Amino acid sequence: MASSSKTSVPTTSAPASSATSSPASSFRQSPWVRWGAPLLLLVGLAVLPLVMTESANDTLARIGVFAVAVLGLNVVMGYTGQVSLGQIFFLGLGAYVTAYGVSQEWNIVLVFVLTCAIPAVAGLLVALAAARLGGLAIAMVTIALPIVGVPLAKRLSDFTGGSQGMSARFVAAPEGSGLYDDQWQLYLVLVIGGIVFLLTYFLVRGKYGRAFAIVKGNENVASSMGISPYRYKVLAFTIASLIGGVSGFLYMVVVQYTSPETMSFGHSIELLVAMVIGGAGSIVGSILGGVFYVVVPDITNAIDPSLTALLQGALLLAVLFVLPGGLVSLPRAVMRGLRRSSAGRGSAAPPTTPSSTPGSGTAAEQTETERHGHA
Amino acid sequence: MTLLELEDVTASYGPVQVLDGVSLSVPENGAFGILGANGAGKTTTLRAISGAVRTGGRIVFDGKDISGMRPDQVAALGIAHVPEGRGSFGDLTVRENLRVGAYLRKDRKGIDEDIDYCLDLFPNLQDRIKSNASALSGGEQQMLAVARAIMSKPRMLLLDEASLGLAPSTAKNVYDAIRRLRLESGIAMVVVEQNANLAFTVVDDATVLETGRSVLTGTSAELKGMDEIRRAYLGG
Amino acid sequence: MNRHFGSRHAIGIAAVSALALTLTACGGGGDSGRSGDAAEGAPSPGITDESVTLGITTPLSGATAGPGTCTVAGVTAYFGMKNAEGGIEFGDGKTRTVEIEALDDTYDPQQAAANYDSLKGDVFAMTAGLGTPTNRAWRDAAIADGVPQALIMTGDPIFSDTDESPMQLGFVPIYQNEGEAFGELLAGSTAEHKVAILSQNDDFGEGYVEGFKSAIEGSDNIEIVQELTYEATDTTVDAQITELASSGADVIFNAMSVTPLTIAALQKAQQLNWTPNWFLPSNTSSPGAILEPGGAAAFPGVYSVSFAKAPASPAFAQDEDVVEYLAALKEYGNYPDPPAFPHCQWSWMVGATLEQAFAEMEEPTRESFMEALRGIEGFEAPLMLPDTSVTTTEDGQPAVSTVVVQKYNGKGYDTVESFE
Amino acid sequence: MEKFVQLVIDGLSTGSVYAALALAIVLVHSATGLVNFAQGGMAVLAAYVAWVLTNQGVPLVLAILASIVFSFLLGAVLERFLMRRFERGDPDTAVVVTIGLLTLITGIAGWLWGYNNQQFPSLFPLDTVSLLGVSVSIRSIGTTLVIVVAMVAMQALFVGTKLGLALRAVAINPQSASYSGLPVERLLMVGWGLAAVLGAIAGALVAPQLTLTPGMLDNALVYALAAVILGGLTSPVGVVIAAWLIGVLENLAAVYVGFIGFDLKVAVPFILIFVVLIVRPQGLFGRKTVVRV
Repeated sequence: MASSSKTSVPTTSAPASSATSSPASSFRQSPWVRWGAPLLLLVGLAVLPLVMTESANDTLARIGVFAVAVLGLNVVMGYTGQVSLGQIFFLGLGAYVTAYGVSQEWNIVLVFVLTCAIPAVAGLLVALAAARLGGLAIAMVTIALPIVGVPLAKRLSDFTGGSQGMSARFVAAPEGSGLYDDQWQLYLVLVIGGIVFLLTYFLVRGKYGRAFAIVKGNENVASSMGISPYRYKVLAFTIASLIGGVSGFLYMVVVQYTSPETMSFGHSIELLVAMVIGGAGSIVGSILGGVFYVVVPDITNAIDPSLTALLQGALLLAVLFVLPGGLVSLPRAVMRGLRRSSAGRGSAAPPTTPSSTPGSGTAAEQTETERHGHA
Repeated sequence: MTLLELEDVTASYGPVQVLDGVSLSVPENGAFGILGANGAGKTTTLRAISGAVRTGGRIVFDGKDISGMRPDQVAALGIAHVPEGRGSFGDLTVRENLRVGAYLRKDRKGIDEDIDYCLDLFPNLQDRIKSNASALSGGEQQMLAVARAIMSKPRMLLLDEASLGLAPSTAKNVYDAIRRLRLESGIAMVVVEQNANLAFTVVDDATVLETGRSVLTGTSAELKGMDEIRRAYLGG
Repeated sequence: MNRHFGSRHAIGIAAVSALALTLTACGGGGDSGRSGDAAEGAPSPGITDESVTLGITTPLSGATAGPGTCTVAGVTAYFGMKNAEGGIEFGDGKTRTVEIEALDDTYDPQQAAANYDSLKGDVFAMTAGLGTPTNRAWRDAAIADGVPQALIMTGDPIFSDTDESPMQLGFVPIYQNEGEAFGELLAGSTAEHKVAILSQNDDFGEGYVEGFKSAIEGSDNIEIVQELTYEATDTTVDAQITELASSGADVIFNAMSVTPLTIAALQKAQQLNWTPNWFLPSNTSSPGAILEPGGAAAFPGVYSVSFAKAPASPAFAQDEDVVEYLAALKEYGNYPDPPAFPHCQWSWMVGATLEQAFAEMEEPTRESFMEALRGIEGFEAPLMLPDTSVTTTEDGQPAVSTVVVQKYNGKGYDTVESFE
Repeated sequence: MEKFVQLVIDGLSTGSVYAALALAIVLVHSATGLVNFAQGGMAVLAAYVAWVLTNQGVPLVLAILASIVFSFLLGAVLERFLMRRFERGDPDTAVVVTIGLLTLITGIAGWLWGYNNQQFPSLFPLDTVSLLGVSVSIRSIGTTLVIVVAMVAMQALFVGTKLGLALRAVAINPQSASYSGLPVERLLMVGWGLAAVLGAIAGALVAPQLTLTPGMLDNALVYALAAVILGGLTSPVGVVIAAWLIGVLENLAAVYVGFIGFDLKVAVPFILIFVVLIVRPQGLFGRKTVVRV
């Protein structure tokens, strides 16, 4: 990510100083655009479920579910730099809490609150212990969550329905709304997911976000600045778990069934892949990650269902090979490509040492980031 | 006899131009200083010599154009680079670090002798010979980095900010050893320093870089006498 | 650090491109009508006068890809053969070809539900898919949409309960049936037996054990001395076998569905010089793929339950059914090797059973199909063993509920009536 | 008592399977600073190559040797043409690339050879010998011995040879290594190649027991990773001992600790990791790394 900071810092560092802004950014600063674009997006999202086909609505709703899950992972990993291989556990936990609450016919608002609270508390407890560790060690502790979670869910069959899982159909469109179920479900996902995204957006832009970034950059520096890496790691992990719980609620809204398979280790890895493919440490990247998580299996199925693993692996490698920064870096990569091809000027002298900086463009910029031994 | 010659060297990271035509020359057994503020292009100049960044212009070492070579090829010609931040191999012991420095050599006996020489030059390392490099203090790591470079029996040493982050007395120790090394071995040097006072204890000539170009070049004595140098780099 | 939010329009672009991606991805589905707007008597989706399309969602990659691939191969081979002969005659007098649309769900319930959603508009019925959670994930939706979920490969009893699952029918015996069959055989033995149980920690293992226990209830000659489980994701069951061996049991009831673990269990017991009578479920008792490499001949008796002829068994090498089946599997099923999983045979029988239902179906509607499907009695599908048949009229039972107990004879199986 | 000893022996034998894979992961980590999730997939591919050759009538030992050569080339090629692009970037991205590689390799194996379980001939007979009153198969003993030899060889490579030292230096700080004249790119290729060789040996050792399928080592991967972390990432001896410890403790916990049982025994290695790392963050046998600002 070292490369991105160079190119985009100017636009972010001084958003307020319109005096010096370029025409493009003043266009963005204009109130019509400032408020119009999000409004347009909002209206678009509000209308979309009404005009799309059922299966498109359904796909979009599933993208929403996993975008939220990836967003949670991003909070702890993309923004705070703590490798978590256990995010799917919190999705599964949230789904089970929802399914159990619905089966007990609790008030749905209470169920939702519990779906946030229980995973958050579970995440907090894990983090209190795990955040003392760093690097790969924290990865191994979090890997244990899905690995142990699956047999645990089977053992606690009184609450979880064992390996046969639990169904919960609680989100039929309300009478008189005139909506189909798929439309209603998509609205629920858009509203709840939208709120989570908005809150996370403010979180990572604010002082907590800055603290997360410093902890990610260098824990020693953080300590010297009076930022406790431990506290912020615990906080990030807890928030990630809470968001994971919400994604579990949305999972039940959309899939309406959960079983131990839901939280299997493989899915946790897939979430990690989705996060990196979308773009680590990025809100938009989380959405793109959700898209990747949901759409790629559908695409590979459409191409040849007997070759899905091969195609998915190839696709993943191809995307990262072209865009090591994830899908979110596509516009930047395109801009760079345009700039390079249009400006064939000799400012940068012809590359005379191609071999020392393999892989051209991005690698050249990344030579600045040296790897140090794992600390 | 000129050992190293840079002619109008340019370099850039992505769209950002970092070196904008740097020229300098270092004679055999000479020591040359590069001064300048943060971001002036000092480190990049050394990286350009080592082949760690793409460059334009010409870099000639011992009569041979080395621009376009890989860092390991440059090292094999006898240029040892002590990078900024010391570049120690944290998980290797001090002795292993020194052996990595001697990677290109085949003379076992000579290597052992040179290890002894390094330990004599930096007595602090003697006690830590079996410790991991990451367990050393900043000053000791700096000494180790210089020692590692010596181990390749270079003809030229590129020294990048050897005083950075060190207590003044430690920094002085490091530079004393470097001066001694220069006197005893005659290795040519290019020394990058923000602390010009320290640099002037070692170098004969120096240049001042600003935004990627040389703005002033002269002997140590000349430069030391200039007011603006004194104000900007000598703390007076 | 806020660099990612630098440009507002980036968010917009991303959102739009995300939507575009989605829409193109879903575009293939066409205008899937919302559930429940089909008029009475009009043809259901997925059926024309010339052809009918069936959907399958099953694991085609991942840990269960082996049996999953088989569930597609068998039925595809069956209808491939029939289509080549001109198609199948339906109860409404028309002759149709049968197309299969199979999707990979990697044994992920969420993906299975998604696959169902993308198929339901195009297919006439769903069939043959493997897995309990993956079939349960869209069971409710199938009921709500009125899409048949017919002859699926799970022994979960819920799919055979007409009240709970009006649009569903399981194909293979419910796990309880298989466990019960062996329990009855053992209970009929004249000798005293100590039984050790090793079962998979899920509904598969539990169902087997439940059926077995209910059959031996009240039998004085049977004592269960120890009961252990393993996880389908385990790499070994050595420790379980070691512990069970020390229990001194002379019979092991081994409800196991993982091929390599079954082989390893057989081998480990021999290494410990523990040679009990061994019971194995129908899906892990292949003579060629499991018993031979496991060295099963060392045991006094290896028993299994079955309703399908094992193609690898020499006894059936010249059998007409088997020869036809293996040839079709190769030609139409994209499955060149003799399969190591019985699911290929079962899926072939699913094809034959569907053909029966199609022949009785008077209208090209899903309702008519479900009615026909539930009216099959005593149908001896190809590859079925004597004394077993497909009967769909019995509530609470899957299409195949009769199994015979068999004993390994060193090469293949013999049907047995009593435990010796 | 006999049961106890038998459980310990069983655990050692299972641990050896984890150790085989773990050693390859440690090798590539020591040589490139990267945890390679595709290590198991590459080992499976090597095993398939050997299996195809034996089916053509090639003697088993020759087939395995051929698969080892194949693996070395595969590892080197993957490093050169795939991983190199990611080696200086974000390490998370590089790890995800190895995950993608695992998916791709598994898919290729499934496409070429299907998902049938294939019998892989064993180097060692399945006969048992009696040891301390319990029975041990010669296959287990053979596997364990090969693992120990591989472990010793690896330790010797890293500590005693110039190549090993160079591999480690490159992993820790490639920039600095190149300033010292180390041919970084060639060394990275060699590191990947050697790790793949170790993987190929692991594959050939465990394939007879696990039976050959495209996903043969997927379940072992998590245990191997646990052993790698527990053993301390840098120490071949450490990870092998950790792998054995995991195998043995899992068995004992399942049998003798009532509430754990066989379903939750998988939690044992992770609890172990957790406790150990709290006390010794560098793992059981890893070298201590002190970070100073």
